[in-house]
Amino acid sequence: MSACYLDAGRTLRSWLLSRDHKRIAILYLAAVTAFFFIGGAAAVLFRLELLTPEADLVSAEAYNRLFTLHGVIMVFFFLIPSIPAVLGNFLLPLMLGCEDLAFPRLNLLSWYVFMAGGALTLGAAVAGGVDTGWTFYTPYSTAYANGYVTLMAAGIFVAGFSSILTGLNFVVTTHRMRAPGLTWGRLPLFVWSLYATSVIVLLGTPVLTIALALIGVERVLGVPIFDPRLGGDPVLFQHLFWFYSHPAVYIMILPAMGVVSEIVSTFARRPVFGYRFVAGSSLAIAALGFLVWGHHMFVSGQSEFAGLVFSLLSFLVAVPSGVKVFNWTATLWRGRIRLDTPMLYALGFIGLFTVGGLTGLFLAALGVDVHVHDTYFVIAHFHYIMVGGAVMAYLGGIHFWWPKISGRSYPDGFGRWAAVLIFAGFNLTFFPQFLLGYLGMPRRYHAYPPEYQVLNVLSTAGASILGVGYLLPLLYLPWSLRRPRDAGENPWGATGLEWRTASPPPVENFDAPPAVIWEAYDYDAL
Amino acid sequence: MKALLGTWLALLALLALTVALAGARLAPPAALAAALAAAAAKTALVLLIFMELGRSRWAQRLAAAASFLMMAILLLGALDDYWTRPEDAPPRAPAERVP
Amino acid sequence: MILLPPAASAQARAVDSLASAILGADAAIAAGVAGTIVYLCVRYRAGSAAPRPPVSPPAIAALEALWILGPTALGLLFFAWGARLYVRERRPPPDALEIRVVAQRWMWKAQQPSGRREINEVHVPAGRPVRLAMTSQDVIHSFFVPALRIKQDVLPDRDTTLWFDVERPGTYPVACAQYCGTEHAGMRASLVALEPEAYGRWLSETGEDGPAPGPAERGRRLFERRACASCHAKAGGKGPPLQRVAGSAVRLRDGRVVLADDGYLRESILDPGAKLVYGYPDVMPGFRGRLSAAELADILEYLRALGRGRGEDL
Amino acid sequence: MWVFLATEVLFFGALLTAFSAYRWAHARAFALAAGRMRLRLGALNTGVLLTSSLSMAAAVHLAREGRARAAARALLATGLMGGAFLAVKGVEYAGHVRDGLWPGPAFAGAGPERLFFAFYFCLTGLHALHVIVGLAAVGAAGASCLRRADGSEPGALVENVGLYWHFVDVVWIWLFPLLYLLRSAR
Ligand code: HEA
Ligand code: HEA
Ligand code: HEC
Ligand code: CUA
Ligand SMILES: [Cu+2]
Repeated sequence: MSACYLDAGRTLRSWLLSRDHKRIAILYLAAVTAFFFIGGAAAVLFRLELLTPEADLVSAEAYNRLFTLHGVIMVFFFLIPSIPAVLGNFLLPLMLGCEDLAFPRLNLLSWYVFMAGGALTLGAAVAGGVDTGWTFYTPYSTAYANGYVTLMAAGIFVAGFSSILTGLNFVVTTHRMRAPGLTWGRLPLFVWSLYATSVIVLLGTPVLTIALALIGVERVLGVPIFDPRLGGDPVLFQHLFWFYSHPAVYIMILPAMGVVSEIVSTFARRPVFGYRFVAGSSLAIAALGFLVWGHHMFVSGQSEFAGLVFSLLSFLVAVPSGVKVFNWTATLWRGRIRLDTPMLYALGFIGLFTVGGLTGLFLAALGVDVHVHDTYFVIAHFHYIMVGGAVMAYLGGIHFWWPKISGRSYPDGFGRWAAVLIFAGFNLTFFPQFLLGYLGMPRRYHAYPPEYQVLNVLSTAGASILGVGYLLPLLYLPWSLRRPRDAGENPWGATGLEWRTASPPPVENFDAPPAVIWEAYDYDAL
Repeated sequence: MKALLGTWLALLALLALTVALAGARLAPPAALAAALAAAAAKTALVLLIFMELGRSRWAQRLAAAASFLMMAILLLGALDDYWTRPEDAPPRAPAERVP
Repeated sequence: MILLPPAASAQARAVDSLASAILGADAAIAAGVAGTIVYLCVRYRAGSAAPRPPVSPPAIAALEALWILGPTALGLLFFAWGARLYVRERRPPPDALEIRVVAQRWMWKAQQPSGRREINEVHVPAGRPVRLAMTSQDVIHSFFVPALRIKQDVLPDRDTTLWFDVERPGTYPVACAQYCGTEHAGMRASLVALEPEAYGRWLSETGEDGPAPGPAERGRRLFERRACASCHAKAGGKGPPLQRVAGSAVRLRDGRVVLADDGYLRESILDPGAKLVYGYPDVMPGFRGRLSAAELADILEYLRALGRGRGEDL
Repeated sequence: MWVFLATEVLFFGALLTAFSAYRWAHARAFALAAGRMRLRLGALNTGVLLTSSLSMAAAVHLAREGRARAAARALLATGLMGGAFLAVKGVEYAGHVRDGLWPGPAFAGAGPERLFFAFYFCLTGLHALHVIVGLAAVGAAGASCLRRADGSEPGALVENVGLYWHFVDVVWIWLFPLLYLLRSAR
């Protein structure tokens, strides 16, 4: 048995120059966690500001810079890389039964590119900040915003290349490096979802990159692109931005869905119900997801016809998500269910994602969106999906694979309490925002009419509970590293290839190249 | 090799044709259609013969097809907005403004 | 605490009905999913004695078909319903009264067909369709009337329209819903719906011989003509932005913090060097002797129309 | 490589979409602006690039047949034509700047025309950047051919560089008619 990847060198250098996908995953884990707490700290600050209707804690400018930083960091530097770059990086080769990704050096390069993008973005924030919102709408961003818009756009631009490189790596790896016998029909669902995600990344990210570059061109060179005074059209920018940023929401949710499929199956000890439908729905979401971007623009001045088409398609994209929800539920049927920490997160995901997704239907319905667009209703919708859904699944995944990653088990009691605390705090934070939105409180408001105060206080209270909930894993997971490495190869009795090697895995992942002769999630073959 | 040369000649012929057509001052829709058709033909030649897409693996064809499909979606999705905006909606010149 | 904003038009009630229908369907689905999960978790917990026969393939196919087709049908229903509302709120009746609205950071300006202008207020007759023809002078804003459940982005160098038919007289808040910079949250106005006679009276308040601009409007013109705007028009100009300056607490260069009451504002205009705002150079020309008392009063009125800050933190 | 090119298609796709939207909204001004382009230089450059694709395709074939030295020569020809393309482009750029067509504040023309030239420079600039990268890649491929002149496998490098170069050619095949040819303003 060869050395475990954690012991293959203990110097900083051996980490920073490693080409081992497992070590690179740990590098991402560190970076992404830091970004999450930076984004979270910004949220804490502006939630405190919103305790009272007046502008008292921070100035209007500071508030605007805070939510921009929050949105940009959380989306581009936390949630998009979180599951793919951390769990995906660690697990994809293990699940496929190969030694590493197709291009290990490219993988390391992605991390450096990502960090460079992060440095530029944080640099822009420290230098004075940006107040455009994460959507960078023109002409505000090109002609009116002062601040370091170009620098922050450059940071996202650079990070975009990192996503593209990772996506490329994943697609090629999935095509070329599957273990003998591991046909497409036997792939774990997490791999399917990573594959679908990577396709979206490859085809969508360039458009965002160009849109941001055009803002840079207009700001720096004074060359008009969207300038309405010369006949340019700000709505065009919105088309380009959302062509990427709507599919980007599926970049954030698909890997989460993959994680949940793995967890639910393992803890129900049953193959995922309707495997082919769940795998196919990932592809359907990826494809349909590219056809609905205009639902962010119903009142932007796009044509009535475009509005109708995008609304119709938005309802259709909801169907494959429903397929997933129902199939997960059906997976529990006739299973042998255990409620360990990862399972609690996964069930939390299903509930909160369903609520978030179903409120997406209000937004997809034209008449209603005209009322709730750009209000807190939208904020609540996407936090339900992204925080209640994707972050829950990410934490669930971390807990699920933690024994594999570290070789240790963590205190399960703490894990369960944290999961429950997060679930409760989450709902208290964001449920009131649905009501606020329908009442008509617009988003991006540092001060608001007093009648909205009660609901805002509830929301801030919830956020502080949520913050504590998030701090818990940050404490007990590292603490578990002091325990002995006694997790064993397969503590949960799961079926994936990653569970058929030591925990933590050796540098080459497997002592002998595995071959697969069983179907996916075949618990009887175990 | 012969096939390559033939392709090249065909490409140059198409080029000459479009340039000539541009000189012919066709009505804009016709000119647009002609220019785009010629470009599409050239693209097909380069893709199929120079880039050997005609003989390559399904995964490669899939990648090429996906990218073109996606570009078509982007174009159609964005342009249908412009095609169906009411007459007065295209960005207008900065004319009279109330205060 | 209220849970629904008042609904002041037929359209608003129609939107509420659609929203309630979706809410009903959503609640049923969510409760169904959650309830099923809880039930299954209990019944099939590890170690329970419930029987677990295998599921037959036809049953799987039937279930999949059910939950693909069901949501599709429901989705199409909601789409069609929403589309009807949308098409209606985008087609103003031809006889609608047209009011022009101009958005500028961070205020709403309106002009009645008769020529009468107002700032941060829009008077309309109740019970009659009104069409707003809107444009912006700088960035994108959005005219949002929660009580009517409608909004529309307002774009620079382009006209967009919004129409409505307010049923009951009353004053309804208007918010800017599209983020437009520092004072986005302060860009609010009132939609004042009057009985038709009251509206007619309001229109004629300004006398027969054409609309005379009010003091704030005169002040605005002076602000433009006397080049105040060249320094104070936007954030990042030579002088401090003046939105909400009236009544705010101003930090001075010498560290003092003073209340920007009328006296302070008057002094800042006539003798700017006396109290210098923190962070700005002493470049503003003094206007003593260059503005009549009436003109000064109009400018002050305009500054107050730009919004009031709160001097409480003094 | 194809996956990478798929990404590249969308880089240009985004710009082309924006261009097309404006082309539609300002049909007349854009046609007039296209009339200010130098058709001859553009056509010349198209021919040069198409021909360079020929020599590139030849290089791939030769390398496959193990004739590394001949392949290197074909690559050299490709590189030279790429260089010629850039030179002509440079002349064109200089001409535009002289005519006051740089879309900065001093632009000599109407607003929408300025938009046209903004896109002209973005599109051709991004394309030229690709040509430059392509030249470096062609150089690398040529060097590797020479190193393997003993007849061993030329490897995937030449093939991939070939694909990249053809892709750059295809982009130009679309830029040329869109930017130069659609000039009738009726
Ligand atoms: C991970 C992120 C994520 C995901 C997955 C989604 C998923 C969906 N979103 Fe969301 N959305 C965002 C993140 C996300 N969204 C963000 C960040 C914004 C705001 C951006 C900004 O402006 O800053 C936004 C904004 C947004 C808008 C624009 C609102 C506005 O600004 O006015 C709309 C409008 O249609 C919308 C719709 C939807 C729909 C229909 C889905 C669907 O995919 C949801 C599908 C899921 C379900 C429906 C639940 C499960 C299904 C069932 C249980 C079956 C029953 C189903 C039926 C009856 C159909 N979203
Ligand atoms: C993945 C994405 C993601 C995540 C995880 C979050 C997480 C959170 N978001 Fe997020 N949010 C967005 C994406 C996300 N958000 C986006 C895209 C926008 C739109 C931006 C825009 O309009 O441009 C937005 C906007 C947004 C708003 C609207 C702002 C406005 O329009 O004015 C609000 C308001 O409540 C909010 C709240 C929160 C809260 C309370 C959390 C919580 O879940 C955060 C919990 C985390 C913590 C609490 C951190 C714990 C840390 C500590 C406890 C340390 C504390 C340290 C100090 C205080 C120094 N967010
Ligand atoms: C040359 C530029 C310039 C012009 C023109 C100008 N100002 Fe100013 N203004 C300034 C500067 C700089 C300051 C800040 C320093 C100070 O307090 O004098 C200022 C400050 C003020 C203040 C105090 C602001 C605060 O935040 O407390 C008011 C009020 C004001 N100006 C009104 C006006 C009016 C009204 C006019 C036109 C009649 C005008 N200004 C014209 C540059 C200018
Ligand atoms: Cu105007 Cu926000
Ligand atoms: Cu969306």
